[in-house]
Amino acid sequence: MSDNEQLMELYQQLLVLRHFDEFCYDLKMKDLIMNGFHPYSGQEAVAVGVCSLLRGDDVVFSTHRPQGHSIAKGSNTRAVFCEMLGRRGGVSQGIGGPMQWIDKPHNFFCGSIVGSGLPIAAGVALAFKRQGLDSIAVCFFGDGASNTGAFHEGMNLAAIWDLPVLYICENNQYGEAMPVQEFVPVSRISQRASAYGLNGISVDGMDVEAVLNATTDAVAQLRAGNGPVFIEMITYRFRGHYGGDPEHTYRSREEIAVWRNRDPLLLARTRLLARGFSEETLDELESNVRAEMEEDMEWALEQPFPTVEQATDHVMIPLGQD
Amino acid sequence: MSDNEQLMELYQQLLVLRHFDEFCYDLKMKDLIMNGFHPYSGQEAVAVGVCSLLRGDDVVFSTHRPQGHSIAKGSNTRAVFCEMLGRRGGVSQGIGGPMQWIDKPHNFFCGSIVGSGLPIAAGVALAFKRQGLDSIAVCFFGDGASNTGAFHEGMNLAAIWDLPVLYICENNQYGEAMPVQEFVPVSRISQRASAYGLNGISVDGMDVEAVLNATTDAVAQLRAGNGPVFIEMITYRFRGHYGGDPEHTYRSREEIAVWRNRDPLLLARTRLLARGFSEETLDELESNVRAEMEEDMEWALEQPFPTVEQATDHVMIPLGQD
Amino acid sequence: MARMSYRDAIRETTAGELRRDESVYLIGEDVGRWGNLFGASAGLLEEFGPARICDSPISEAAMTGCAIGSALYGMRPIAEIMYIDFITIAMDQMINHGVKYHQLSNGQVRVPVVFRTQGGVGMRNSSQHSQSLENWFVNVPGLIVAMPSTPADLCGLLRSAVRSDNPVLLIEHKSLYFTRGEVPEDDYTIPFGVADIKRPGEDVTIIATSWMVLQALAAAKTLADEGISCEVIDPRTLWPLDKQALVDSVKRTKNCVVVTEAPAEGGWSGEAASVVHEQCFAELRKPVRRVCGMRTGIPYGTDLEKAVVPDAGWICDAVRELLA
Amino acid sequence: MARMSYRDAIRETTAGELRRDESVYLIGEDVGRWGNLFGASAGLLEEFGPARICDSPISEAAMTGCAIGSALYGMRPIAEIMYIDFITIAMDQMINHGVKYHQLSNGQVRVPVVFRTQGGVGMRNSSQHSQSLENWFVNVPGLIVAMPSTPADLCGLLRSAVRSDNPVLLIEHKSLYFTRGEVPEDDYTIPFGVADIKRPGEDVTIIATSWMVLQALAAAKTLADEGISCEVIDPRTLWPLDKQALVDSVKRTKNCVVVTEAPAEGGWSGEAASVVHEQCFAELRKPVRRVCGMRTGIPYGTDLEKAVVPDAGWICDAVRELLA
Ligand SMILES: Cc1ncc(C[n+]2csc(CCOP(=O)(O)OP(=O)(O)O)c2C)c(N)n1
Ligand SMILES: Cc1ncc(C[n+]2csc(CCOP(=O)(O)OP(=O)(O)O)c2C)c(N)n1
Ligand SMILES: [Mg+2]
Ligand SMILES: [Mg+2]
Repeated sequence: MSDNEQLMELYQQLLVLRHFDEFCYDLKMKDLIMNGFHPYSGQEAVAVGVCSLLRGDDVVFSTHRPQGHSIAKGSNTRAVFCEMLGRRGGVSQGIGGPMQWIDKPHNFFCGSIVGSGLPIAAGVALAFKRQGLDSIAVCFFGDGASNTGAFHEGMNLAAIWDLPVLYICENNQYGEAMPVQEFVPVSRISQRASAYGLNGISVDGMDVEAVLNATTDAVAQLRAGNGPVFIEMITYRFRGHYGGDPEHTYRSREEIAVWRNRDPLLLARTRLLARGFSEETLDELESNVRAEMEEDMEWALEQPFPTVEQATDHVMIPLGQD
Repeated sequence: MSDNEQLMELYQQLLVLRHFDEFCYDLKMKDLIMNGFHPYSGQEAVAVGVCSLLRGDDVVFSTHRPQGHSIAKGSNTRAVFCEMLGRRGGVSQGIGGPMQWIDKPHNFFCGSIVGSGLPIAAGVALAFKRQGLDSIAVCFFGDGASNTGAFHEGMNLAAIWDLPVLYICENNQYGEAMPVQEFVPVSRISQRASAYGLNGISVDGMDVEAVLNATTDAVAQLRAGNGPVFIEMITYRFRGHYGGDPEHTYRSREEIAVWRNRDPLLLARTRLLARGFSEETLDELESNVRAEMEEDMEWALEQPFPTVEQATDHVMIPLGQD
Repeated sequence: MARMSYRDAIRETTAGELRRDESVYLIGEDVGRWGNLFGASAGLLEEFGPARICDSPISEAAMTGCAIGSALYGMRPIAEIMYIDFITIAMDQMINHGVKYHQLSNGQVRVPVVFRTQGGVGMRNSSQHSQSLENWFVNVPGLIVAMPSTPADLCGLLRSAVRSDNPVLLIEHKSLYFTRGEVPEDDYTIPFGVADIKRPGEDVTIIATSWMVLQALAAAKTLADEGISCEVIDPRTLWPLDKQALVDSVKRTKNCVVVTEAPAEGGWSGEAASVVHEQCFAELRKPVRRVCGMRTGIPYGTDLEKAVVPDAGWICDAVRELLA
Repeated sequence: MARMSYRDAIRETTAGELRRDESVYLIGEDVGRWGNLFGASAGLLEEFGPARICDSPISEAAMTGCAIGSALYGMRPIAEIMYIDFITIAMDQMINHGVKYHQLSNGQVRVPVVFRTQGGVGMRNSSQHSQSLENWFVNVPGLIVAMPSTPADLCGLLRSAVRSDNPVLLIEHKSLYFTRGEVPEDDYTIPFGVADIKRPGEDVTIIATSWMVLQALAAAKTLADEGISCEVIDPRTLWPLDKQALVDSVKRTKNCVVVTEAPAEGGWSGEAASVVHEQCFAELRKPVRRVCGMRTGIPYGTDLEKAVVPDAGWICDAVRELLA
């Protein structure tokens, strides 16, 4: 259990992620975010809980749905807005777009090929282990990703070599329109950990404190050098797979409503209220966050687009300087 | 438990596979088999036990170590000798060689890319299921193959679609020089089945009757349409990975001796003796089999090599006839 | 004749083949519930049911292997790889297995599988979702590679692909899905290895593939106003290649430009240019000009992604220079 | 100068780099216990231990991803893909990730990874173990592609590869492992993009890569007896390509033959021929001749596998025809 101050900080981060995401959704609807935006709303407790335990030198690999992880890892919200919008000043200077950026100062990577991060994260962890560091690699991926060959190969490699990778499977119940029950033939994805001799656990991914607690142990174990950890976070994405997808083809309004009742922001807020914070304090916090996000967005909207020269720069290190 | 006659038949098949293999080993040492030969000696109980339960219309996918499976599935030993030697008259007319042939009349396929057979076998099973047939697909693969992405993706596909595939993992303790304990972080590879909601079992692969019993149930289940089955056969290859590999780099003479004590041929023979067969009967059977294999080999050695025209034929079906 | 979009042409043709032959089925990620990312199989799940419209898990290798295996035993799968960039995960199954089984069986087995995928820019999805990888497959014996540029060509080539017992890779283009064109209503097929002259002309032959055909046609239109008459040839299949059609054209025009969206080095432009050089050396006024994509990862964004691959302007410049 | 085999050149150079730089490590299937299938890393496990000579599980995708990830954080991996045919399993990691990270990070991260593999015929292992897939990688921005043909070139290029912060694919050839040659003893490197004239000559330029260089040299010897003087040029890196060297040579000889083991269609021969045509059009007497592998899966067997790819005889015939 976290103390009041800590929970308050987590709540603030949840708000940042949510409002950031909702502004992005609007930008996508206006075609200002041009494509590849995948909303994170509903899953914030995972990114916030996990990343709150990480150090700057820990490395995060994320997916096609990276904004929450990136911001929680420390990326500047203005830079992430810019990247979404394809503007200079973005984390990848606007050339990567909403699902492919690298924020080196914050040791953050993502990419749009499902499952591919697992082996690469293992490689980062190998480097840390060889160098005698206690930094760790964290790899986020989805329920759908657990059906990729890269998942299996990467997890196995990390397991046999005891590499410090924290594998976080965000089971948000769908991979695009594919319901997890139909495509993953085990009731808990964490059961897959046993194929690698690991103890997988499943955690309520809507509850930021549950995420925090489970991950605290995991991070300690990893820093102590005890091999990879696999945690399934049970969560839900509130919006469609991408901004504007045909949700009705695969899920009902009722189902969404049930999960929305367990909104991670609502859960955290209720808990803060129970611990004595006032409605006013929390409302004020939220409106401040929202205003800040709006300001960041406005700023980002004024940034220039990269030129073609900029966008085609750095394909390789020039020969002779490599 | 099988009856006397059945055990005798299985024993005969074990002898065929063993003597076939040992002749191949000699041919390899003489460079008459040119490359890619992987001895099967020691693992015969698996191929013989499993394939004895199959029908002609069942399909087998094998590996870079296919000769035992192919012969047990019905391939003509002369044709397999020819293929090993690269002669016309081989199962693939001598152009595929020791690890890549297709024996269509016997519904047998193999290939030299580790793990790749698993998805393809699932596809065959899909065809059978769609066509309402009760034929099954059988896929043999090794302990090392269980670390490939294709293993994971293929097994998952077969599981979610309840496809009639019998997955037989021949755990012969090594993948080339890699000891299974070091590369597969579970004590029983069959535990990996649980990642697909399947009940994996591990069976003594040196004991042809144990193989037979376990597989009998599996085949019945498959023909009844109850989805894939995963059996790990615990076995050992008596010879190096390929004819002439540096075995000493990864295993000891002592280890080999221990396993040789459990030679599947020896086990079957002991059991036949206990059931009243005489040494003479069994010796005579063995020398007959050996003589027959020798004759097949001699025959194969007289077959011509394919011409370049033959070897480059059938790359595609000619356009217009396709 | 009906006027329809390239996307609808895919759907109609697929539906037609599904109706015609019970052994045809479609497999791919979200081809069912979603009816493909672009709607290219919308409604098919409802008509044909899940046994014939199979939503695959995110397992490109398994899906590909599954298609191959089923093709060996009587099925005629159309396997959809959502983006050609993901084919990198399916390469072993395709290249080491699917395209080799016919030869390995000495002609005894056939692998009537169609791999459908789409490449190129147009969805502003940046470098992991916009590549032009077609030439990889041209160098692989055993595989037909088709790249239709119009709804009518799509229909005819897709029908041929489904009905062929050879494995076929049919590469669509995301910038073509919502282009429209006339499509004959009969059950026609287009044979592999037959190029099409999309616009006849006299001064220069422009060889272009897929979406680049549209750029070439736009260039030809602009250049016509300048009095330059361009012949635009679309090979339609990269392998087999209708060398004769290219050669006949260039022998007449004596000038040739090859346009590909992929970068020049190691791409298909080298193949096309070589064929022309080899067979029209005497007639050519100047060497064949290649107009190709920049050697870069595709950047995000409408303007940028289009700025790094050829457009009508690039082609016009090349033609003008060539004829100067 | 020391005389050594290509195989030993790999081992010695790898050992040298491992000694020179602590961040270098070797990862691959059976590179340790077995010391590679051909002995190209024999003894290294003993000298450097399992942390630096890592036997990988049969997981080409994971091994490749692992190499890439570790390269992002201070390591300099040499990742060995046992046969180039297996690279089909690693393509996503290489193509969609490893070669794109530098650009995606706007130059902030570097990916100093070397992928070593080997292709071609020579082990009589048939169609799933003998392919020549190099041109796939030439079409991929962000990657250097080297194909050394001699022990000395191997040493210099492998050193450059290990020391480069760009990703490098170095493709060896199974028919070269036991060829021998003189190797300078100093710590020299060979820059990428610099071709080597393996034999100077006047009448025709033969551009050949990898094992085909040896075939070209054998052809040149035969043809010399007939009074034909061949210049044999080995580009050594397919990308970057030393276009100037090829062009300078052809401008002198006015005749050109390109030799590749891969089939012509979609292969690198088209690229090389195009470069020569583009830049030597005026000087060329006849179009560039391509001498390439047959369009077939590689059959099993000593004679057959060699019969389907170019040898000195094919090259001699092509040169004679060209000069006729
Ligand atoms: C290898 C690959 N196949 C398919 C896709 C297309 N695709 C993008 S996101 C997605 C669903 C991923 O599902 P999941 O892993 O559960 O993550 P989520 O989207 O739910 O966060 C798919 C299939 C892809 N990007 N990469
Ligand atoms: C994808 C792939 N990687 C590597 C190899 C090289 N190779 C051939 S056999 C083998 C070992 C296979 O081990 P296992 O699956 O246990 O089968 P076994 O050889 O023991 O029968 C390896 C690594 C290959 N053929 N294919
Ligand atoms: Mg999901
Ligand atoms: Mg094994």
